[in-house]
Amino acid sequence: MSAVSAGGGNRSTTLFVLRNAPVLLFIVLLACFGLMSDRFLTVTNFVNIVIQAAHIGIIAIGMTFVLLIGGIDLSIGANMYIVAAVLGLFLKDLPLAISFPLVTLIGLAFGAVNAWFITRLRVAAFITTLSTLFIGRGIALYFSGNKMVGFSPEVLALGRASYFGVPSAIWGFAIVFIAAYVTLSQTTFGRQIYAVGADPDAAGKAGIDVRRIVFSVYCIAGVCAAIGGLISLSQVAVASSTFGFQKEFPVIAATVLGGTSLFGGRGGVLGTVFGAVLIQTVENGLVMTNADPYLYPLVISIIIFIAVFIDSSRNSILERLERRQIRVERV
Amino acid sequence: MSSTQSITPGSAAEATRPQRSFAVRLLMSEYLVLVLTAIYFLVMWALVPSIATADTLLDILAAMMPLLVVAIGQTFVLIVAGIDLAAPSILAAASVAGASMMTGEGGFALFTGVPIGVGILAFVGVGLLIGLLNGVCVTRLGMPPFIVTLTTMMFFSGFALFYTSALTDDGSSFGDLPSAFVAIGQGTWHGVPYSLALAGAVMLVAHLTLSRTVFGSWLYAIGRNPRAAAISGVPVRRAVLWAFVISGLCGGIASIIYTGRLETGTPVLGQRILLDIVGSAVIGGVSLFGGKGRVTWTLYGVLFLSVVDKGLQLLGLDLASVFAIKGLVILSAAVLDAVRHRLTLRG
Amino acid sequence: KAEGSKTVALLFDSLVSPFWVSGIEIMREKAKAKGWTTLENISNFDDNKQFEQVKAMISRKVDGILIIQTDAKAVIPAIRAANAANIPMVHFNRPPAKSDAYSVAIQADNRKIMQDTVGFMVAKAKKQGGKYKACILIGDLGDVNAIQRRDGFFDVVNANKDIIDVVARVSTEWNADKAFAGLTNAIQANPDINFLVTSSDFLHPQIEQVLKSANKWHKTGEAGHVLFGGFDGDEGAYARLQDGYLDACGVQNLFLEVDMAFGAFEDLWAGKKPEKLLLDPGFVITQEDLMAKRDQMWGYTVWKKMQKG
Amino acid sequence: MTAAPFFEASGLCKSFFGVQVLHGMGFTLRPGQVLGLVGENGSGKSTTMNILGGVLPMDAGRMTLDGADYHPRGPREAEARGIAFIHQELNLFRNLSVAENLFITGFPKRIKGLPFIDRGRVAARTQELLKAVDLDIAPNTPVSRLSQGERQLVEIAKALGANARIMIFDEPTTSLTTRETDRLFDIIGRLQRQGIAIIYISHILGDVMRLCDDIVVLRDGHKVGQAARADMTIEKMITLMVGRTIDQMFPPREPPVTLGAPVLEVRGLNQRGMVKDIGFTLRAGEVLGISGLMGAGRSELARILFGMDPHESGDIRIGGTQVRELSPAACMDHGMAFLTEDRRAEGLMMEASIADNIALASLPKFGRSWAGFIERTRLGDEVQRISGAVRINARDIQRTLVKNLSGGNQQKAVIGKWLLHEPRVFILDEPTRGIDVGAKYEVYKIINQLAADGAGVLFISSEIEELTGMCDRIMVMAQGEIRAEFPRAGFDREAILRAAMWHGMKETA
Ligand SMILES: Nc1ncnc2c1ncn2[C@@H]1O[C@H](COP(=O)(O)OP(=O)(O)OP(=O)(O)O)[C@@H](O)[C@H]1O
Ligand SMILES: Nc1ncnc2c1ncn2[C@@H]1O[C@H](COP(=O)(O)OP(=O)(O)OP(=O)(O)O)[C@@H](O)[C@H]1O
Ligand SMILES: [Mg+2]
Ligand SMILES: [Mg+2]
Repeated sequence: MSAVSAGGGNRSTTLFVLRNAPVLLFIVLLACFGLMSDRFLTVTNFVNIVIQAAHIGIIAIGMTFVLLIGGIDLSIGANMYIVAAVLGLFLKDLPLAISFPLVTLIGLAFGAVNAWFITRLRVAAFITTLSTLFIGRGIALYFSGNKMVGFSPEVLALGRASYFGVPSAIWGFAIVFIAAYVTLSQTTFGRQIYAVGADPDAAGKAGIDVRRIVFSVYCIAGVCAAIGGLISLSQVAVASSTFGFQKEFPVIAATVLGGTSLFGGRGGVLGTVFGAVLIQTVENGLVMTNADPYLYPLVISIIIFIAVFIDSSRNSILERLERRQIRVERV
Repeated sequence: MSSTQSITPGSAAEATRPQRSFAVRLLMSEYLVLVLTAIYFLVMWALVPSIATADTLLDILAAMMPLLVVAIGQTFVLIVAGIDLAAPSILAAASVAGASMMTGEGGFALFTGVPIGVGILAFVGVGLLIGLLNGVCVTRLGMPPFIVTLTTMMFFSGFALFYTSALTDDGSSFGDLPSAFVAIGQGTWHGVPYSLALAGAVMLVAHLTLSRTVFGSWLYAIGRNPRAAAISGVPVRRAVLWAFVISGLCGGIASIIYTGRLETGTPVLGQRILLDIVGSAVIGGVSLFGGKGRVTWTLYGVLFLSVVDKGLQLLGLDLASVFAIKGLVILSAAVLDAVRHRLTLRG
Repeated sequence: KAEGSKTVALLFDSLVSPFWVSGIEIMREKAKAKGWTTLENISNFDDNKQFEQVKAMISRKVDGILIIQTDAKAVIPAIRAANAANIPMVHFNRPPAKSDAYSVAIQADNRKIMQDTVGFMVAKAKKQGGKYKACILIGDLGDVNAIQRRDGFFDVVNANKDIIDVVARVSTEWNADKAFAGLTNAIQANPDINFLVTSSDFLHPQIEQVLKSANKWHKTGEAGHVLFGGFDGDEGAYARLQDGYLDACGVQNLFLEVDMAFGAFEDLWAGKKPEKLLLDPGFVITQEDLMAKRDQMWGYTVWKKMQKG
Repeated sequence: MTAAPFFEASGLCKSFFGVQVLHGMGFTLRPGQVLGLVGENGSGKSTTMNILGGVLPMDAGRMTLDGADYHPRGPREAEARGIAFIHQELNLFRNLSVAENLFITGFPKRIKGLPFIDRGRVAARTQELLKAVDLDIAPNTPVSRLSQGERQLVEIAKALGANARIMIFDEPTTSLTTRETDRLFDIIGRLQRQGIAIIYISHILGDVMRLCDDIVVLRDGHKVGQAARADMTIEKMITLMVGRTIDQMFPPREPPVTLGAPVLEVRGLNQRGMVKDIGFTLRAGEVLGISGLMGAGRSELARILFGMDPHESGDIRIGGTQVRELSPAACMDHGMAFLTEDRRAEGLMMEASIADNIALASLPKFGRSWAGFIERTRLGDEVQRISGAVRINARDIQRTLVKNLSGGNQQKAVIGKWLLHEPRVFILDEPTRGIDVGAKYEVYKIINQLAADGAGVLFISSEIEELTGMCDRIMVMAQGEIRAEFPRAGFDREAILRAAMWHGMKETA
């Protein structure tokens, strides 16, 4: 029954530390790996981390939209593979300026199919996207015949390219992030997403077009899956029949690690980016320190665990500290 | 595929409406998934007659038992609006831990001659322990179930691999298990597989617990509104903890059956079946948002997925077709369910 | 049944790499040529599901089961079931663990082939002189072949510690992204890596992409060339050998393995009882003997077809 | 001033699951008219308004607005046609700020044609609207941190911002105290003068009489009466509503001759920023009222007493034993029960049946053997008895979901839940929120019965009449402190109000 004894200025520093706890954890992590490997704390390495986190991060940004309305999209991996198969098999000879928008549209269409079943026929999102996960991959496998799909040299060059000193993957990541961030925080559509996630019935009564919001959100997830797929394939240079397979797990993990709730209404894309980068940082640190591969999952899971533990204890303390009071106490 | 429990308001007014045809009533009932399974079965029968042989049917039944047991465990967690992603790692960790106790080949030979009970204890113990860990993190540390079980899944899957590589020569699995143990997964008693009896017992206990006991009602209440439940004196934290422990226990038991069937303790056991576990419960009608679910629904879901899979296996098609057909079957089932739901609402 | 109308089940655990994709295609073709029907099932690395698939095939009363299991021990109940149903079973590329059950396995001698491959690279390194920083891309830690290849690698480098220092072991889990990220990180940590071995050729595109980014993609003889060894012998490996980027490749003789497997079925149907394990000795192919040996390399055939088509 | 009607509804019918709940309802509205709508719980008031507001489609009937057909396909269209609706169940998004809630359907844009929100204008406009309802909070306060009453004011502010021609108030005062209610009536008067038509639904018939020009009475979905204020009396309304006469608002309360032993003793209870130095004793057989303004800390005190919120110091004895580790379960073990003010979030499982809800708090009592098998027939009988006692209006309590009940019937379900628990100490926070006169009378009778059977009742209410009618003693809270205490003999509405208005801290600071 003890309350947090923090008064005046002391309290505001406590609040500051608590609010930034995830960042502090991140810094501690960087310091630890930095001590163990002298090549870890370099700009190039950090750039590497972000490059590698980019495709998961972008798809997870799309997933954030979906989770915010209390939905789920398990089909992103299949979406990625369709995009890869179409690009590699049918659009190989088109210039990037045409083929990329085209496959992004395919991603959008895939999302729209999910959305149609979810909003029009009211099939549960979990099952809809579980089925399209199978169907989508089945169709793409039919095209590729299980074979490795290769891409044009321009696509591969794009994967290695930099513009103004910034690698292409980071450009993609940054643009998607900024667009998503602004959409969620600065537009009516974005705020309505939060409203729908908190209480769809109330949102309907308030006059929000709930269906339209839900529909758009799955389309956004589809587009993000396509863009993430493009970035990933431009890096790994080929798409095997397992391209994107079971990607839903790391993607949802990054999103949830970033503080977005599976039940809707809570979270945001900044956290998602943080979640994606955090996981990649740990994987990178392990390779940098030449750790035993058997230890990777053990270490990664422990660090994610600590991160979430800090986050949830912080939230409960913050809630207590920031509670509105009905009495003004004299100190 | 949601269906409101039998307490749909629609049924209240049932008597006042003209009697519907049998087909419509079936479509509207909670047995829809069973009906769909039967339809699928008939279609398959036309394509591959061997699906209807007694052997194949018994195969389907025996094969679905371990999945059923884990899915029942998952149902408990889903009812309290949680999720247990650690289930596959429980299968794997229990499998290698239990198997290593019972084999001289790389495992702890010191138990040679000791009853296989020790091994079984290890299976169950690992399941309980991981379940307890998940439960403690969720209820005491206030962490979200999704991420807690995701990390425990990574950790214990990784640990199972590590453990196996450290103890065995080829680093891949524990074989050469005692035949008495293997019998649990493979043996039969007057034609009835032991695994069927074991899973049947688990199902019965789980069903009674959920539908008849105070504890079961508490779980539903927590899933429906945890705050209202807590204010009504439900020991929310304790009950949620138990839900995870039960899920872990079920994982341990399922691992016994799987390991016995394969005669091998393997660290990759169940690594690909997470979506099958959660999916079968959800297809049966259990809600991911808590408060809604039944053991029988999960049974229907597991049966549905198992029959769909067996049919596809028998057809022996290429991967693309298998994926496409499986997806289409699930989707059509879901669409039918949605249509049915709307009909019930319209009254 | 008449000889002409045999039905054979092909049970693969995945089709991730060209080795498996080409494998199943060669099997389909050769089976068709013999007038056999094939049924397929892919288990996605799930031992239990594969067991179910074997049982399904037994229900369909096929004449033979060709299986690529994920785990050597977990496949034993499946062999027993096949034995009980009197259906011959042949393991392709991965042998089962020892047991009383009878089946025939065809396997490449992974450890030996890898030893030879790395041995060739070490010899080349010694000739060039200097010290080497080595990196290996390891496959899935649950896969016997991956483990045997890793062991073959370490057998040789550990014997040559004086000139080779293994600075990075990249765990790929047979996954292209993991390979890409892991290798990028490894090169970041050790920019002076100059000896690289992959446990499977299907990871070449990622390796090429990473080495290009790090400006380390050079042909043999050029300055900054990374000694590069592969395994499997797929079409990409052939192309890279021909272009001079890949120094050596441990080839599994896929055609031979398929012939051995189908031959085993025919022997079994004829009532003969072949040895439980038939080894494909495999071979190492290098830039130097490429022209001489390429006709035995399955990747070359695939490559040739691609050039035409 | 009698302008012609510009809105007309006639023959409205609506069924749910084959059961008709509205039978040919109809009325007209003139600019500047305040139309009162009264009826028992579940008589169809909210349903009528939901049809008007586009939330529900009607099965039959006709509505016209300015002579043209009006058939809204959704709330959006209703809003566009100038109809603003304050729902009975608050419709705010807890995860958004007050300002965002006010503008969620259409934020002012920074640049026309681009989707970006002009935060500055949002804040300024929010300030204005909050000021209109006299709510002193920052625009970016998250709604989750507001009390029920404050949320209700935010809803009203939201409706004010809509610039509507018809405004529907569905029980807007259930969480408001006298002061805010008066303020609301001022606002309604102003709107009326601007020519806005108002529909006002309430169970507080006095308010309806005071405010409305015309009154429509509903019973079981039928319009059973309509009259101008001058031709209407409260008695007449009640007779029309319930089909019989009720001559008293409160059942006779016989103050116990000798009070029993203390059932709840509180000494020196403190929690920084919430409550200060609370001390009182509640005895068996006593009904103790707590009055106060919004934000006085009454609900906070109750939550602390029931172990839902922490406290720093203090001594709490329930039934004579000191309870150190307060928690709802521990309090319930000692015979305490607590009816919270937020029935939707804290009281009910919306997706469960009425029976499941009523049984929830008492399940262990019906558990048999070590496994806790529920004695289903005994439980079923008891639940049935309770639902009869609180007069829940539903056909089948085993099957009807609580979310499909009318607001008042939902409240009865929560009360029923606690009655089944047979509390020795019952804390009631606004127990008669949204329930009709007849049902209120029943609840009062239940409270009297509980007290007569030796329970102690702590009765928190914002309706002073209710407290003076029901309590043996009234404490008044302000700013987290108990400011005054009145015995039954000294009940005085003005004195109670004055004590509640105390601003001690602010004045001395
Ligand atoms: N969504 C729904 N589904 C089923 N029945 C409903 C639904 N909404 C309302 N009802 C039923 O319709 C009837 C009228 O309800 P309504 O909410 O209009 O009552 P009300 O007059 O507003 O009552 P209260 O004073 O308690 O708010 C009730 O019997 C109620 O149970
Ligand atoms: N969940 C909550 N979190 C933080 N602050 C809260 C919460 N609920 C209420 N408060 C704050 O506590 C104060 C008192 O709440 P409340 O208005 O419920 O008191 P009260 O005296 O019970 O008044 P009433 O019940 O009449 O509204 C309010 O200023 C409110 O902002
Ligand atoms: Mg109402
Ligand atoms: Mg209150």
